[in-house]
Amino acid sequence: MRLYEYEAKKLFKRHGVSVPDGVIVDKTTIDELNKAVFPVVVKAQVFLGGRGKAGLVRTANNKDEAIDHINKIIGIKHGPFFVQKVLVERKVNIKKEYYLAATIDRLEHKPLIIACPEGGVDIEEIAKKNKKSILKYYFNPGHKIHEFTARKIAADIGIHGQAMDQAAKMIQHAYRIFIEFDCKLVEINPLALTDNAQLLAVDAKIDIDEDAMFRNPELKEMGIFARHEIGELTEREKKAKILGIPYVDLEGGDIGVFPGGAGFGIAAIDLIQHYNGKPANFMDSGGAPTQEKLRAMLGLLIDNPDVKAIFGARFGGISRCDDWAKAVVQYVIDNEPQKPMIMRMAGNMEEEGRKIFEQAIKDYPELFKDIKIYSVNTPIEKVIEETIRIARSIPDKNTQGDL
Amino acid sequence: MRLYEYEAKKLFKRHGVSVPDGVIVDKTTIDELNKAVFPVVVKAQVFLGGRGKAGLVRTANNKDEAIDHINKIIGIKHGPFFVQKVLVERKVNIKKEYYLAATIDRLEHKPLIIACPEGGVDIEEIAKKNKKSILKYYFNPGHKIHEFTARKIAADIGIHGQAMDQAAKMIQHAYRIFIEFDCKLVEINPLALTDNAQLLAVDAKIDIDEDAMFRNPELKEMGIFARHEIGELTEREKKAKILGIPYVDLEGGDIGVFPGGAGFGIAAIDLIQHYNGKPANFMDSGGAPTQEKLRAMLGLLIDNPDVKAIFGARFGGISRCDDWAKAVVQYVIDNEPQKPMIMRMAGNMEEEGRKIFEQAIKDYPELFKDIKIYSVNTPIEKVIEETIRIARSIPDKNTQGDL
Amino acid sequence: MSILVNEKTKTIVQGITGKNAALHTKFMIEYGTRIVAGVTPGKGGMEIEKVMVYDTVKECMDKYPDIAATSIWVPPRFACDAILEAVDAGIKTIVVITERIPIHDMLYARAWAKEKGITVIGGNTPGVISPGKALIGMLPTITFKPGRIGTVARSGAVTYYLANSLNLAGFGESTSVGLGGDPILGANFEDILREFENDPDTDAVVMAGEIGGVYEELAAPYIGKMKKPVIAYITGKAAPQGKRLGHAGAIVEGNMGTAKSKIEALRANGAIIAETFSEIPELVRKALTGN
Amino acid sequence: MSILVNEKTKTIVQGITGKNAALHTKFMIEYGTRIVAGVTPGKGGMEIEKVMVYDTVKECMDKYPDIAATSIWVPPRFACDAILEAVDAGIKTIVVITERIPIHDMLYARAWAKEKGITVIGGNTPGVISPGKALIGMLPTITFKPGRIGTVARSGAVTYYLANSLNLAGFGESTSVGLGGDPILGANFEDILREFENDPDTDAVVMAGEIGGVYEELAAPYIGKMKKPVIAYITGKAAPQGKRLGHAGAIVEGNMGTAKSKIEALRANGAIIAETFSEIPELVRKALTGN
Repeated sequence: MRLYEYEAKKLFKRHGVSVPDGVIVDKTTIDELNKAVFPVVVKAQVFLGGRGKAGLVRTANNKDEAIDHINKIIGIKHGPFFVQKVLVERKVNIKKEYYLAATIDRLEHKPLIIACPEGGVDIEEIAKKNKKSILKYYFNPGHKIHEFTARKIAADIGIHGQAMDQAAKMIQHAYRIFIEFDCKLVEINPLALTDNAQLLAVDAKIDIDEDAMFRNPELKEMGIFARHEIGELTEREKKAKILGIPYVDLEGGDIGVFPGGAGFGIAAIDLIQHYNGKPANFMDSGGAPTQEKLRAMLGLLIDNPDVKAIFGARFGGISRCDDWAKAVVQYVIDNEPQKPMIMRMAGNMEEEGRKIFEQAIKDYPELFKDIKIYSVNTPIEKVIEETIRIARSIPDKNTQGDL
Repeated sequence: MRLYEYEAKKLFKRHGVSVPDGVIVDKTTIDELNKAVFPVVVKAQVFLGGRGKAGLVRTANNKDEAIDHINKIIGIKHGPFFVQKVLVERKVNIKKEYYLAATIDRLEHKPLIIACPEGGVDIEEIAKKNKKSILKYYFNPGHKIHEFTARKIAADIGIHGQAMDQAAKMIQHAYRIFIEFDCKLVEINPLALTDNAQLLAVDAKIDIDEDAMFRNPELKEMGIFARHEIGELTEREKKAKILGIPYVDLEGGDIGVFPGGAGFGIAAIDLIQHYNGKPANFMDSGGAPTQEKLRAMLGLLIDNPDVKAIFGARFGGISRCDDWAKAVVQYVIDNEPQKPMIMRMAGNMEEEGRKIFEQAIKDYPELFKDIKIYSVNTPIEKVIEETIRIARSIPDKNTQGDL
Repeated sequence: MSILVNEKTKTIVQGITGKNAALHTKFMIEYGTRIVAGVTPGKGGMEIEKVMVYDTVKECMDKYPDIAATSIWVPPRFACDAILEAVDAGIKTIVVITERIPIHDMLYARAWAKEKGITVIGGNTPGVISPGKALIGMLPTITFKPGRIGTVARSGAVTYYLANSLNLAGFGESTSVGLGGDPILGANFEDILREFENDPDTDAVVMAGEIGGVYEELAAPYIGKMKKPVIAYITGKAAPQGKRLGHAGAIVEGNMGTAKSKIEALRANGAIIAETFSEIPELVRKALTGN
Repeated sequence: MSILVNEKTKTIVQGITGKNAALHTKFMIEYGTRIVAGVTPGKGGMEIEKVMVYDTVKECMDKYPDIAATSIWVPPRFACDAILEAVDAGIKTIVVITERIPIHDMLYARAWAKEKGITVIGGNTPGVISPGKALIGMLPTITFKPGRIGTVARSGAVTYYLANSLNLAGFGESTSVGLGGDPILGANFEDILREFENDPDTDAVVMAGEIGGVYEELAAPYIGKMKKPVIAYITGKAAPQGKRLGHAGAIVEGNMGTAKSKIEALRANGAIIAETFSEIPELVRKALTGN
């Protein structure tokens, strides 16, 4: 979970990493500016880079200028994000910029610190041009960072003299934050040496492992809760988020995808495209979805006017076919959906699930006339091809499913 | 540095190790008893064991009984200690007792946990009788204790069911206290399972590494400061303690020992005894004593009426002979001591030190007439034998020192 | 033979008193898995599906010193400790069903296991099955048939579809391994490919990877050295791309992680790339028969 | 030859800008020790006694890759880190002058060094001297004379008296080692005895121990295996006894730690026990000549 710059800096400040003095302002809290020391930099709080070029980082010499900037910046759309808050920070005079980050190397399965004598610029470009200037320091999981390691890093990127102790402490604190708050990334770029010999984290990026937030109650105290913020959400995505369902709308699709876990969800989209169909969404049921969740998932697809047909698949593992069948049947009885549903069911409790469908078809033949249920004996690709045909309104009358 | 039982329990309580409810009472704070829940156990706070047999642990059913006990217990001398405070604890009904400790194995150079299914009794006896019942769990320095290790220990000493989770947490917390407060020992004996299935540390012993107290400010917050408490101090030992000088009076001695570091201090006592002399004290100058400290050390010996002669030795290493000579000379000039001082000086800056003494003897021949300074060329044993002779008032007139 | 688990493997279930664990313990026993004990701290003495529950793994080992595998079903916050406990006890194969284990926990447990030469499968794995012999985990057993094709996949459902597809064409599996869906895994593709390469009862391997992570790319050089054919199926070609925060990830992992980069790395090292589940059996047949 | 340090050993001084360190750097250089660099974080670029100061040990190693020894003079709270830094840089011999290092710090640093096969002398050691060749530490050089007797002692002053006593009788030292006075030490008696046993220029070893700790007892079995004679001088026979708190210490260390237990263990393994400094040379002479 990504933090906003101002959230990351708040965490930094609480845990020993110095940042420029600043206040966070939105349309309702302009008065916070009274605490600012001018000149300031007004920075839009969005996850996307390129803020400078987009005019979302501006200098102000006094309160009036700052208000002017804020009024212009708030509400602007930057990539998929609307700017809602700005960080108003005391302007610092930078003498030298460095790059510092802690992250996880999934090749080595180790945390590492990345440091570079150059910062504030496009570090990926530097990495390509001069690989040697990008320094990496690996750590064993569970081991702390030693003071001497922090000093070594400081010396390696060219921080000496009075600033060395500051730098070493900052590196240690940043790595501790990375570990103690279960981060996937802590990035300071630039780490700036000011003209009065102070080291400050002028920009801050933190990405936290959501799965570990339970042990970091301090985040909640700071008002940082689990959330999704990959991009701007569509109305349907927002609804899915509230329901706790990972869901992404895919543009121009007409086949609603109602899969089991995330892995098959990804495969299903590929397969639909492979057969020249148009998937309308990505969705993940999670490990063992409740019947309520399954019905909510179906509802998202049925309610989508672009969806012409629904492709469903359940391979019963930890979540059982009979539970899945019950959920689907109940949804159909309750909501009388007017869309064709083409589904395949296999695995744990397949037999029991099949019986539930058979009973429902017997009891409500009208409601289930456009619903086809395939068994483990039909390859999934055949079911997908059938769904695509139906979505194109050319149903093959000979294909009636396996029930 | 040893903690009193009540101090150790306070630390336990703050860091997740359950102890019986209790209040600490001395003659001036009898009102604390109003907070006690009766029946209680009144326990004298002294470092020596055998409190039970000495009548220093008593049960009271009400406040009056408790006051009665307290009045009897406070002021009693137990071994070298006078009882000054009592811990008044709610009496618990014990179903089963265990032994638990964390300490350092200096053979293995590792911290370890020691646990035993029997506790509350003489654990050293158990260790002798049934070595197998004493269980040891070693840890790598710097590594934390894992939950499963704590559970394993609990299971190994026979704690199962509901109490297991409690026990595992207590073991983890106790080990964390051991590590985080730089302890040499954390001992819970007995660790008691009460009849209402609670696990409590009924007695508590903690020994802290004084050299690490700088990083445990919480101890200061709790009112626990660095101190000496090996036994009852003599007046002279108290004075030395205030002066910051490790000093122990040795009974019946007549030779004041004014050595360099602790290692030679120990050797000097052995040597004096070896030649049938009687050392009056042990003393340690520490690494590089100031001139003030050296003069204070000499003062302690001169002021001791039992001391007939002073044996001094300085082997200049990090502390230089000339500094030592200056301190001795200044002391003699300022205090005109009336006791013979027999000293040997060798090592760093010996030549410079010798000149200082030569000048002083020239300037103050009367003051220095009973002071003999030997050089590196005279074996230390000869100097000791000479001191013993002088202390016995049979000075060998032929021995005039090397100056 | 088979890899990791067979009909003789003595195994335990950590977290056996949980609802799912208890249910799948039943399924595993029915399938023939030799479950000799279960563990739930504080619940020692209970029985689940006639399996004795102990408080600690050590107590199980004291009773059955030849326990060679375990599966872990505890909630995510206890998973790291459960893995460490199994590693400490010296159990050779640890199958971690638990999903969404904190990343740093998994790095720590993984390093411990690696140091002691212990194989950890998962987290978030549906398990490991050697069809007709034994199952550790919650794979739907009816999907798998005994045979001579090894399969290894990251996603649970994809594992089922792979087997389903092979079986419909008359093939069966020596062992099917779910690597697991968590971002940090114990065993990766290379580890399992090595096992299959050395298993006399495996003729070919089907691996299924997906967008994200680097495990497919990491395995590619080893595939180049293998004697047995590897058919690879990589999903996520059409998936929406997440954006990285910051630059550190790019510095460490470069361009790895896309379906394209994976397919290219695998193909360059001799893996046969499949586009659908259905075509996999035919690719296997061709690889084995040479036409 | 000699052990640990000789006239060719390139060495550095950690904490060189401290008052004592600077003074003894001067003495060491005067004695012939090859001090090539010093370290004080944040003071890189300074010069102390014409020795260049660097911010980190790594920078020294970059400049002089064959640095083989260091001495540590930093305040106690920084000592652990300074040792770790030297270990990390791969310096083979680390002489820790700093005294009163927290026990847990020393356990940690010691474990690290041990793992990397690095020798740590101290903390609270006066140092190591190979007379006429080189000195690392603050031993008073005039006390030592070149010769063929190795000495090793826990106390600094006792080290001086040993040498003084040997020298007055015409002997000299191959190397004299102060183990250090802190409760947890890097090298112990056995480690140093092994070095002397393997040193062709050492004929006999004098070791001086004292009450407390277990290092003398731990060395006893090795003395039983040595070819060279060992003369042992143990002090503390008349020292006041401290009392232990609790029982854990007794469980771990049993009856070790008294002068008596040490003398008995050493004598039982063939060490020759001395009662005074003065008799040591005669015991050495007898041991070497056999009469």
